[in-house]
Parts: sequence; C-alpha cells; structure tokens
Amino acid sequence: MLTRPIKNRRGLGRTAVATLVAFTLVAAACGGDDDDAVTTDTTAPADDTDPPDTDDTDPPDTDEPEAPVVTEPPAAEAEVSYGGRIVVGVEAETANPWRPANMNCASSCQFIARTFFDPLVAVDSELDWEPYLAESIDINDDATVFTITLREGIDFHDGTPFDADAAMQNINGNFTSLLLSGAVKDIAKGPDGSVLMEKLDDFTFTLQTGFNGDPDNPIPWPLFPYYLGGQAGLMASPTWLDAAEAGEADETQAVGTGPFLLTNYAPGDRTTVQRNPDYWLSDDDGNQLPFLDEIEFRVIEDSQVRGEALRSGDLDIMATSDSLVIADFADDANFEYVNQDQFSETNYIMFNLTQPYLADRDVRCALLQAVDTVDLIEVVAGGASTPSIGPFTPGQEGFLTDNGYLGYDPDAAAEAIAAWTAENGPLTINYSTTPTVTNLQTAQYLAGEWGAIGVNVTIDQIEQSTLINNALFADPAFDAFGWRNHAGLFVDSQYFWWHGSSISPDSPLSLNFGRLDDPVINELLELSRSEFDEDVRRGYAEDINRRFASECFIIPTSQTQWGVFHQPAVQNIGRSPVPDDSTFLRDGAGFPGQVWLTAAFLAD
Amino acid sequence: MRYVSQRLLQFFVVFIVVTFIVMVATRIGSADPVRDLAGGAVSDQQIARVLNDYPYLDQSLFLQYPQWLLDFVTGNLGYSYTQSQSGLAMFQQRLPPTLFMGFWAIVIGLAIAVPVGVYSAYKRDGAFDRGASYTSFAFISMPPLVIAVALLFLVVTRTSLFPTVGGSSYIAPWDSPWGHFRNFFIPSLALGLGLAAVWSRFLRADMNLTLQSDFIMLAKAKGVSPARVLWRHALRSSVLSLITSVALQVSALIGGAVVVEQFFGPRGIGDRLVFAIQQNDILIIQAITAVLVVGVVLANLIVDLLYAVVDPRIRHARKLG
Amino acid sequence: MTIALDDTLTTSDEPEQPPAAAKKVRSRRQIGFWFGVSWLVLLAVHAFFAEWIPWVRGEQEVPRVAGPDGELIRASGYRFGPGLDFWFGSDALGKDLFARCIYAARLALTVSIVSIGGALIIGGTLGMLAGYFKGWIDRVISVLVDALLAFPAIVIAALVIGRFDSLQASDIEFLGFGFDWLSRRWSVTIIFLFLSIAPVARIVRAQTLSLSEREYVLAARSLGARTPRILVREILPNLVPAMVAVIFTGVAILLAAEGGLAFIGYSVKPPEASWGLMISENRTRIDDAWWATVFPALMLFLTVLAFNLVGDRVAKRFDIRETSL
Amino acid sequence: MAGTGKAHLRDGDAVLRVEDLVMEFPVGRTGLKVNAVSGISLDVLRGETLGLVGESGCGKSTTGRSVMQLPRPTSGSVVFEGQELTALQGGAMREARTRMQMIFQDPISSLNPRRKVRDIVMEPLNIWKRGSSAERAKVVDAVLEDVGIDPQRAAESQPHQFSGGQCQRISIARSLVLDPTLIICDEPVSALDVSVQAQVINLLEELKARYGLTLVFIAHDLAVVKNVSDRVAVMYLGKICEVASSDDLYARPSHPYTKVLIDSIPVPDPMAELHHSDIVGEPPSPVLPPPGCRFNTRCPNADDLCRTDEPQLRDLGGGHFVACHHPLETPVSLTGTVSSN
Repeated sequence: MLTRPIKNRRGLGRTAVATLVAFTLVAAACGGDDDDAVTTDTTAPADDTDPPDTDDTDPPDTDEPEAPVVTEPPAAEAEVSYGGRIVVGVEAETANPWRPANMNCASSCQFIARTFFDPLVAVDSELDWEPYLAESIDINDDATVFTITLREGIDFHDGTPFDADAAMQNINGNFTSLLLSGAVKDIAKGPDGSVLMEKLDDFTFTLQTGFNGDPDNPIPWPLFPYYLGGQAGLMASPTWLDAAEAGEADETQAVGTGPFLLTNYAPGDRTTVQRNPDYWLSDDDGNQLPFLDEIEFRVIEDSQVRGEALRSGDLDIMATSDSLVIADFADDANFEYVNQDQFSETNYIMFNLTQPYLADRDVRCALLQAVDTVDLIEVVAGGASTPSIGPFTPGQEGFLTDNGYLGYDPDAAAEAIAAWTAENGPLTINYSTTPTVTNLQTAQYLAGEWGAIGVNVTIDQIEQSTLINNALFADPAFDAFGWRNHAGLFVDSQYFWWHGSSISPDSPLSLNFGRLDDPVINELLELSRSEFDEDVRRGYAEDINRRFASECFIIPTSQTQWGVFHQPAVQNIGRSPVPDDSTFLRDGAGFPGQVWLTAAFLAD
Repeated sequence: MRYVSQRLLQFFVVFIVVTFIVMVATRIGSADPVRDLAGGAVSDQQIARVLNDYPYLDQSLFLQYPQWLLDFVTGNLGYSYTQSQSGLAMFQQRLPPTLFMGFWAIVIGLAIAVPVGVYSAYKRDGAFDRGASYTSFAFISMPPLVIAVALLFLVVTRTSLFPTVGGSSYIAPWDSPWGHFRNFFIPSLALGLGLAAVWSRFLRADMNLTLQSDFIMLAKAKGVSPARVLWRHALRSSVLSLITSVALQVSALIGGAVVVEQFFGPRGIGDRLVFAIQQNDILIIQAITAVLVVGVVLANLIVDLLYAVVDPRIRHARKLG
Repeated sequence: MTIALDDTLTTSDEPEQPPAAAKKVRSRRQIGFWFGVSWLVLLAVHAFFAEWIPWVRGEQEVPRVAGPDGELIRASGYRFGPGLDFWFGSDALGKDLFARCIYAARLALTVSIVSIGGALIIGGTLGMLAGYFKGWIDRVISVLVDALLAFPAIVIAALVIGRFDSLQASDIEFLGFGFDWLSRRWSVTIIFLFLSIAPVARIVRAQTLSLSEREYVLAARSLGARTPRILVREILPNLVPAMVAVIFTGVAILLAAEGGLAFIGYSVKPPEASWGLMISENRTRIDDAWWATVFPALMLFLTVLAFNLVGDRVAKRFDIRETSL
Repeated sequence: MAGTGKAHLRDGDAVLRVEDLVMEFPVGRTGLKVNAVSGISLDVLRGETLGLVGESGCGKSTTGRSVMQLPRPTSGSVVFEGQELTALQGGAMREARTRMQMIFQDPISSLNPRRKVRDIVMEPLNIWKRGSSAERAKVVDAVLEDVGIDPQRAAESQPHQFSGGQCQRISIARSLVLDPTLIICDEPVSALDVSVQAQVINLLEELKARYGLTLVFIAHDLAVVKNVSDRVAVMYLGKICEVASSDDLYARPSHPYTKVLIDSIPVPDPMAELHHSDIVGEPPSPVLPPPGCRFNTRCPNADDLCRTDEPQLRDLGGGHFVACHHPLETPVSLTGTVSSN
C-alpha cells in the first residue's frame, strides 16, 4: 500500500529506522495459523479441538494478511564434517549478566545465549512449539495445568544433572525475576511468592495458571508453552546459579546444557563458545551434535560495517535488519541467506502517556499526522524499509493493511496543535534517543517535522540501558522515543508490554514503557490470552490494532525485515533438528535475526 | 637516592590529584552514586547489592576517597554492574588492544621520525628538510581524528586490505600475524603519524644543536665520515631526549586512542572508557583513569630516572640545583 | 589531544636559522602566515555573519532544489555531491554541508576563543601572581599542570560534560540558581576553560618569572612602585607576545579537542552542527558520500593549521624582536 | 683570605652603613643554600664614591641589591641616612628607596621594552605623583638633556631604538628624576663598548658633582673603578678581602687576589673574566664555600692556617685594610704600626 518504488544508490541503507532495541522475553511464534498456512499440528495443545464460545468477535477482516509460507530449509550440499571455527557478527549485545532470570536480552543476545543454554521448548519450522529439553508437556483440557516431563540423562556443562529439581529451580527463578515475572504474571504463585509447582517424580512436575498469580483464579492459557521457548524457559546449572547468587561464581560465565560451552565473554566486544562434546542431541542420521568446534560472536553495531566484514571474510555469518544491506546481499551469489520477513518487529515512536499533553489524543494524532513515514524512511533509511501503519508486521496476529491509520496530514496536524496551544500554551516535546547515528538522524527529522506544526522539540541523548532502566523503574522522564517493537506472531506475547497491569506500582517493573493503560486494550488482551479459537483471537488482535490506530497511541514508522547472511561454506543453517521429530527448529521464530547453530558445520 | 624519592613523591601527588578530581567529576550532578552505579533507576535488591560490595559509596567524598584508594591499591579494580564484569576482567579484555595499538603507534612514529629527523638535520635546509618541515608542520595540525579520516578516505576505501571504519577488532599477533596487521595497522598509523611529526621536528632540532657542538666539530675534524658522525655520534646523544619526548606523548597517545578506537576499533580501553562515561559506570571510570595515570606517570618516571642515571650532566646539574 | 599548550609551543620552536636560509624560510613562512590569516578572516566572517551571507544556507534548513526532472526535491540521502547547488554536497537529512560546516566553525571558534580568553584572564592572573610571588600558588599550579599532563584532557572533558548533562537535568541549585542554562555549548566552554587554566598559568608564570628578574622591574621597585603597578605597568605589557602566541596555539589545540570531543559525542548535540559530529555521523558512508566526512575533516584541519601558522609566526616575530635588541 | 670584621668602618657622615650583611638563597627544595653574601660591612661617606670589585658571582651585585632591600637580606643591618632600612615596612620602605637608586649592568634590560623612553623616565614622578604633569614634563626634559638625550626623540621612541650607551644614559636619567642621595651603579658600563664606557663614566662623574650624589660603583674590572672611586672594596665569594683608597690599592695590593685582579687590568676585552679565571682556576661553589679563608683553594700562598681559620680585616694603616693571614707585602702604615713578615 504505502510502498513507493525505491530508487536509490546502493549501500545507503541504515539499520532500520528508529531502533531502540527491545529485549526479547518470549519466543512468540504461533502454531495456530491462518487456514491456508501449511500446518500439520500433531503435538500442539488442544486449541483446535475445544474452542470455547466467544461472542465478542469482529467479522474477519477482508484484508487477510498474507500467510507465512513455511518452506523446508535447504538440505546441506556437502557431507557433514566436524570441526572448524566460525565468526558471527551481531548488531548489539544486551545481555548482562548471563543468568536467564536477569538477562536483558535482545534478539542478538538470544542468538548467542541459545548456543550454551537450551530452552524447555522450541518452535519448529512449522511454527508449532516442540518439547526440547522437556520430553513432553501435557496440557489439561481447559489449559490451566501443564505437566512437564523432562528428558533423562542430560547434564549441565559442570556435571550437575538436569532433573526436575534443577528445572523447577530455574522456572521459579525465571518466573519470579523482576524482568520476567510480568511476562508470566498469570502463572499461579504460592503465598511466599514462589511459583506453585508440584514435583511428580525426578523428571516430572506441574505448573498451573492463576490470574495475576492467584492460584484460586485459574485462567485458560492455551499458548503458555510458547513462553517456555523464550528466556523464561532457558535452563542454567543450579550449582552455578547458586554460586553466582552467593558471589562465588562469575555471573557472566554461564553454565547451561547447550551444544556449546561459554569459554570467553568480553562484554560489548565478543563472546566465544566451544563445542560441548557431550551434547545430548544427535541429528537424524545419528551424528553427535554439534559439528563446529568454536563460534565467536562479534558485536559490530553498524550494519554496513557488518556487511563489509562479511564480504571481506572476517565474518562467516552476519545478521542484519538493514533493508539495503539485505537487498545488496540478496543479489550476491557469493553469499547465502535466510530471509526473515515475518513475525518481526515494528519500528515506532513510543509516547509517555502519563504526560498530560500526551494523554490528549488530539496531540498524539497531530504528532502522528505530522510525520510522513515514507519520507522519513527515504531520508533516514534510504527508502529501503516498508512503512508501517500499526503495531504489527506481516504474519503477526492482528496485522492489517487497513486499520484506520490517520496518515500524513501536516495541515490537520498544525491545526490541531494550534488549537491545543491556544488553550494550553506552547507545547514542548522532549524526544529521547540513544546516541547512535541513525537514531540521532531520526530525532533530527522528527524535530524538523514536529517543529513545522508548531511543536518545540528538544532532543535528549541517553544511553540505551539508562533509557530502558528509567522507563522500567522510575517515572519516565521522556516524552517520546524511538522503539523497535517486540517480535512474535500472536498478540498474547504483547500482553505484558501493553496491559495496564504492567505499570508500576501494580507490577514491580513497568514493562509497559509507554504507560499505556487503555481499558479497551486491557480487555482485549485478557480475552485473547484465554481464547482457544484462533479466528476469534485474531479478531481481538485486529481490534487492538484498530484501537492503536484510532487513538494514536504510537507512531508506527516502518517494518523490520531481517536477513541472516553467511558464507556458503557454512552449511545446515535452518537444519537444526527437533528431537524425536522430523521437523527442524524454526530460525528467527520470536527472535528475528538469529539462527540455530546446533547442526551447522563448515564445508571444506 | 634523594632525587628518586622526590620524584616518586611528586608522582604520588599527581596520582592522588587526578584520581580525586576524577572521583569528584563522576559525582557532579548525581543525587545518588549507588543508583548511578547500578545503572540508573533500579530495584532495591540491586542497590542493596552495590552497597554490600562498596559500602562507602553513600558516604561523603572525603571518606570515600581513602577507601577507594585502599581498594585500588589492594587490587580491587571496581565492578561494572551494568556489564556484570569485574574491573580486573575488564582490563584483561580491553588493555591488550590498546597496548598493541599504542606500541605500534610508537614504533611507526619512530620508524618515520628517526630517518626523517636525521636526514633533515644532515641536509639542513635542503629540499628534503624543507619538505619534511612543512609536512610535519601540517601533521602537527592534524588531530588524530583528521588523520583517521584521511586514512579512511585515502587508504581504507581504496584497498580491500583493511577492515572498514569501525571494523577493526582485536586479534593477537600470536593467533594470526596477518590478522593482527590487518586490524592494527590503520589505527596505529592514525596515531603514529602525529607522533612521527612531533618527533621528527624534535629530533631535527635536537640534532642540529648537537651537530654544532664542539665534540661533533672535533669528530668531523678528525675525519670521521659524515654518516658515522650522524648516526654514531649525533643521534646517540639525541636518543635520550627523544625517549623523554616519547614518554611525554604517552598521555596524548591515550587521548588519541580514545578517538581512534571509536573510529576504527579495536575495542580497547579508550572505547571502554567512553562507554563507562556514557553509562556513568563510576567504579570503572575511576579504575581506568587510575590505571592510565599510573601508566603515564610510570613512563615519565622511568624516563626521568633513566635520564638521571645515564646522562652525567643531568645528574650533575640536579646535584647543584 | 591533551591540552598541553607549552608542549606545542616548545615543539614549534625551531633553532635559529643561519641568515641566508632564514631569509628564505621567512619569506616562505610569510606565505604560510598570509594563508593562515586569509583563511581565518574568511572563515570568521562566514561563521559570525552566516545569517546575512546569501550563499550560506540555514544550519537546519532542508533545502528543496530542482532534481533531474525539474521538480523540487529534497536532497536527503546524500543525494547531491559537491557542486553548484551544494558546494560541499548534501547530507543524509538533505541539509547543506557547506552551511553546516560554517555553523560548525562558529561553534568551534566561539567555544575555543571564549575558553582561551577566560583561561587567559584566570590562568594569566594566577600565573602572574605565581611567577611574581612564587610560593603556594606556584606549587598548586605546578601540581595541577603535572596532573593534567598525566591525563588526556579529552577524557576528563567527556566525563565532566556527561555529568553536566545530568546536572542540567537535575533540580540541583547553586546559590539559588538552577542549571537549566548549562547547555552542551556552555559545558564544553567551561571545561575547556578550566582545563586551559593550568597550562596558560604555567606559561605566564614562566614568562613572569623571567620578566620579574629583568632589571627594569628591579628598577621600578627601586623607584618605589607598588606591586600592582609593577604587575600592570611593567610585567603585563611584556606578557602580551606570549599571550598572543598562547591564544593562537591554544585555540588550535582546543579546536582539535572540540573535534575529538564532538566525535565521541560530547560536544553539542544534534541537530546542532559540529565538525567532529559530522565526521561521526557520516564516516560509515564514506564509500558513497565521501564529501560528508571529508569536508568537515578538511575544515577542521585547515582551521587548526591556520591558527598554528599564524601562532608560529607571531611567536617567532616577537622572539626576534626581543632578541635582536 | 676573604674574611669578616668591621675594622674598616669609619666614623663620620656615612650616607650608608652596612654591617654584617648576609644574603642566602635556597637551592630549589634541596635544603641547600647559596651563600651569596656572607657577612660584609661597608660604609660610604657623603659625596664619596665607593668602588666594589670582584669576579662575577662574588656577591657584589647581590650586595648592591640587598642594600636596596631588593630582596631583603637574610640578616645584617643597613643604615641609610640614619634610617635602619631592614626594619622599614611598606610605604616607609618605598619612600626610603627613592632616595637611593640603582643603575644596572644591562642598559637594555633595565628599560621596559614596551614603553616610550620619556614615559620610562617620567615613571618615578608618576609613581610619587610629584608636581603637575607640566612640571613633571619639565623635570624629565631637563634631566634627559642633562644626560644627553633629545627629549623630543625620547617622547616618540622605545628603548630598542637607542644604542646601549644611550640606554644607559636613559637609565641614569630615570634614577636622577627623584633627586636621590645615593646611586648604586651595578656594573653600569661593563656591557658597553670601551669608547662608550668612558663617556658614561664621565657623565656619571659630572652628574655626581652637579646633583651632589654619593655613589657605590660596582664592577668586575678594577680599571674601570680606579678612576671614579675614592675608596675601593674587593670582594671574593661573598666576603670582603681588601679595602683601601683607590690609589693605595693600586699602588700596594696586599691581598693575593687583589694582585691577580690588578695584574689582569691590561686586558681590556670582555673576555677578561675568563682570563683571570684561567689563571687561578674556577672559584668554588658558593653553595659549599671552603672553610677558613675562602680564597685558599686558589691562593698560591695558602697554608694550613688559611684552610682552618678565617682571617679578619685588619688595618694596615692609612685606611688600608686587608683580610689575609699572609699579605703580599708589609704595608707601611702612616701611624707606624708594622706587621712583621
């Protein structure tokens, strides 16, 4: 719709438009897909079998979003071989420490973390969750009790056995941590605040839901297992966790069960992992995994530089969301790539809705109408991104091509601001941004556009972690900032980002950075969480989308597309096996910009 | 030795002054250093943890300083709570790239300055001397930033030999000599060219003085060959002052490294320092500045003492005051 | 990038030339000097009267110019290289790099000159007192100078400027005044001024020390002149040459420092223009849009060079006059 | 030799009377000190010219300056026109200084290069705000003419536009405008060409008569002092070794050091100092002066006594005093007192 033909010189692209990278808490792909999606659902929860009645549904939109096309990843061209070392370039590194309960983990951090941590479940190439470290997860009929059975015979890297005690300690730690507790707030907790779990035997335990943690108020949560594929489901050695807690072990020297051992971590620069010779998983041909001896992850913030490094052979794999770099490399026969153009993030400008002037819809909509996203992309990203009109990207539940988005109308915007200032006096917006080149340019662009409709703009440069910390804990001092939204397919994974309960003091942590507390959206999110029927759920999601558009809660700017490029010698990307299943792990599902490296190998 | 103890005392005072100024500077406009350290607005647990590790942080500055100093002297180099990294581990990670870069910069600087300076002095006011004089004057007016841009524009973008801007990373020479060269040559050159300019002028001036001195005249009169006079006699007597000049540049070198590491990489201590400043990671800022000051001061001290030991004139002059 | 004025002063001191060569060198230096003066005058006029000069666009202006099809287009995305429309090309946002370079010059010159001016007043006074009376000021200054030399000034500057940001954002008051006024511009000026005090004081002190040994000072004292009179009448006028040299060399150093500081993000914030900031913004695009990085760097270089050339000449000229007596 | 003592001090109308003057400077922060002047006593009668001679670094200039209290001596007494200068403070001190003036060795360095010559000469009047500006101008012009400088030119020119000799004349003019009693001439001609030296000395003689001055004339060259001085004191390493009337000293030098100085007179070139240094070696460091007679390290006649005991100034008769254990010849005193040899 809003796309224009892009004529531009090569290599002018930028790392997406306004990227304050969100940390990714939840692997948020979805099994229940559109009708025409290629899905053969065998192990998924019983969400298709017993749809409860819902009467609050909009008719399905005529503009059905295009369904994700799931293709079988290409088979390796060469014979698998052991050994070798690869270097992976990533855009940022936001972990710290490496304890799953405390990691502030963006997608590149997930990329790294999942070489040495395994999650309990993982998303397969058909977008279903599959038990991974878990052997199975049984869900009761109303999706309130989850019985988790673990694989036997797995040890952490330090020799600690992986069993129910270890898993329960991890789950309790993760689910009650400051960062993650908001995401899994509807899991029942005991009076002492710990997660209510029941150990059935050495390898089996149960979890149950409870609205806001209340065990007496269980709610259906059919999609909950997906949460165990994210940060909350990563399993770390309890021995190490205890020692780190006591200050006796380095909290950055992670000990997991993963295919690689973390050997060297240099914050802000590189992370090196080495082959775990005792990894528990083999591929379908019975080859012991993993194949690679060593992987080095190197942080190179600038996508152009990252691309050059791939070209010059300094890198073997490089992930980027820079559309022009993607376009550039996609044409290049010397490199192969994984295109991740679905379930990814939206770039948008977030408002602090507690500011009285920003609580005013007229002001918000005026600010939105003052921004020509096509032009913004042209200016800042060389025109290479796709403009966005809502909080969702293609493939995501609730994505619409027409949601009532107001669109660019500077005259209306100027009028609205004039009316507002006549009543309330001059309006000054403080735009916060991290001091990266692209973000600063976005800030300058916005300052220009908003200035043109009569709004004073000040630009505040602030370091990313400081910005996030302030947004999380304190009264937000910002008015607006550029944000890269959270990936995922279904709207439930946005629950804690947008629900009014995710604002302190209700929640220990304001994951709802913009302090969006809209009764309509709150209700739709709650309904969606407990909804079994995917069509109904999508209806809720679309309503949320429309609500965002009509209320101008955010200014969507562009959609993120990710590409993971690699030297042809790196084989078997996309072919990391799912245990006991013929499918493969889905690269980038919920964590765009990453691929599983468990089965990757270097061809000679 | 009275002189040594005096110098040591002087350097100790400098160390105290700089580290104290830095400590004060990190607290400007800060309501709560503990909160800053924990990374801004954070949970009570994190604050409790910081205070548990560094209980003096909520005391007055004058009480904090001696305790910090004690920590530093006993090898507690701070902790970065936002990076979950101890100061010691941080130095192990970040110091080698900067040391290599500085080392190669000095090597490059000397490799250019010595032949140019000597030849300029030898063919004084000749075409080479004049050319070198203008060139070095121009380079003295080039901050590392400008040299970096010039190298990027004239060398890096025109060859495919070196990593692009920001792409240099740390590769130890024993891991891959070629990789080390690729990653370190351009950043080191960016620092080394400025040094070469300063040192070649310095050396030329110093050698011109030497060449006019009696003992050189004597050597010439005795029929010693010009080259021998130049290299054996004149250069030798200028070496000491050149070493002093090298030590004097250490601090400038660090300042340059801050810029060059941001420009080309590799991510060394300068890059880390800038990041720490951005995050107001006060313990890391203090640790890095303190270690750098010790480095600079040590370089000067060593040169000073070397000077005093080697050059009898200095010893004599110092004795007389 | 340390602020070590005296270092530079000494390195630029060449030994006396033999007369014949000296004449040649002098005439060549003449060329350098006049180049420096012309560049500085041209730059200063543009920088300080930018608003009234028709060929300098606005600092934040996003001009629309005729594109290949004749319609008015934005010059965003480095659309224009150096040419008639945009002398130095256009930048990512479509702003005119020439205009940005000029406004950056205004910033750099203002900050450096005001800082050096302030440092001359404060450091000059301290240095004069220290050199004349010796004693504790002398010792404090020498410790401070040693301390500054032991540490790259750019780091201290970045640190303090970062903290000044917090100070500005805070509610802290000093003598009943808040710190709202403490913009980056002021922060940079203040810290540069502060860092320049000790080196300036050291130079002035050394000069005063030698001047106060001069017999005309003794003569003045023997005539019963009071100390203030001696300082103002006898010593101060003779400090002028050194101070002029300090101004030029000092400004050159501060320009370079501002460039470095802006590059690492601690000078003015965007959208204000600064050479170092432009280099930082555009350097990864040097493959496609070399002009956006090269011109700011060139401006920085030429301006530093011009100050050094003029300063060098001024220093030499005064020296010659002193010694030729 | 080089000893102490006050035997040579006279009664009578002494314009200046210096007793036991000591001047020490610290050496850096080493705790050592330079013993520039180590207890000398002098007196100058009204209208008299006292010559003070010695090698460079012997403390003669320091003596001159400590008399002016620039800077104040470490200890000792300086009585000028009956006033104890070392006790004076602030305004009284500045006032007292106006009645004595100094003329320095380097005529160029003693004039502020950044000021007009006429302003330099007028400066003392400005400081003391004497008379109206017209009156000041008159005084200055008169004095300038007295020293042979064209006031018109002086009004327009800076010191570097004058020759060395002219500059010294200007210095003299400046010292005269306040109408002082005593002028201390610190090697006023040693930086000048020989031909100019004579002119300046003649001028000083002439002005001395016209203005009724008392002079202290410091020089390293006995030849210069000879003609202008009534009385001459010879200094070595911070001590006085011989005091006598000018003629007496030249006719009968009693101190070995004086003899060396006199012997070197026929070498009237600026390198003279080097020459006589060569003859008797380098003077010892004033930081660690030798015990006993300070001249013992270079004296051909030195014996053990000279290395342990410091000689006192003693009267050889006829106002001739020497501080030496072994004077060169038996002085004949007018009072008939004879030291055996």
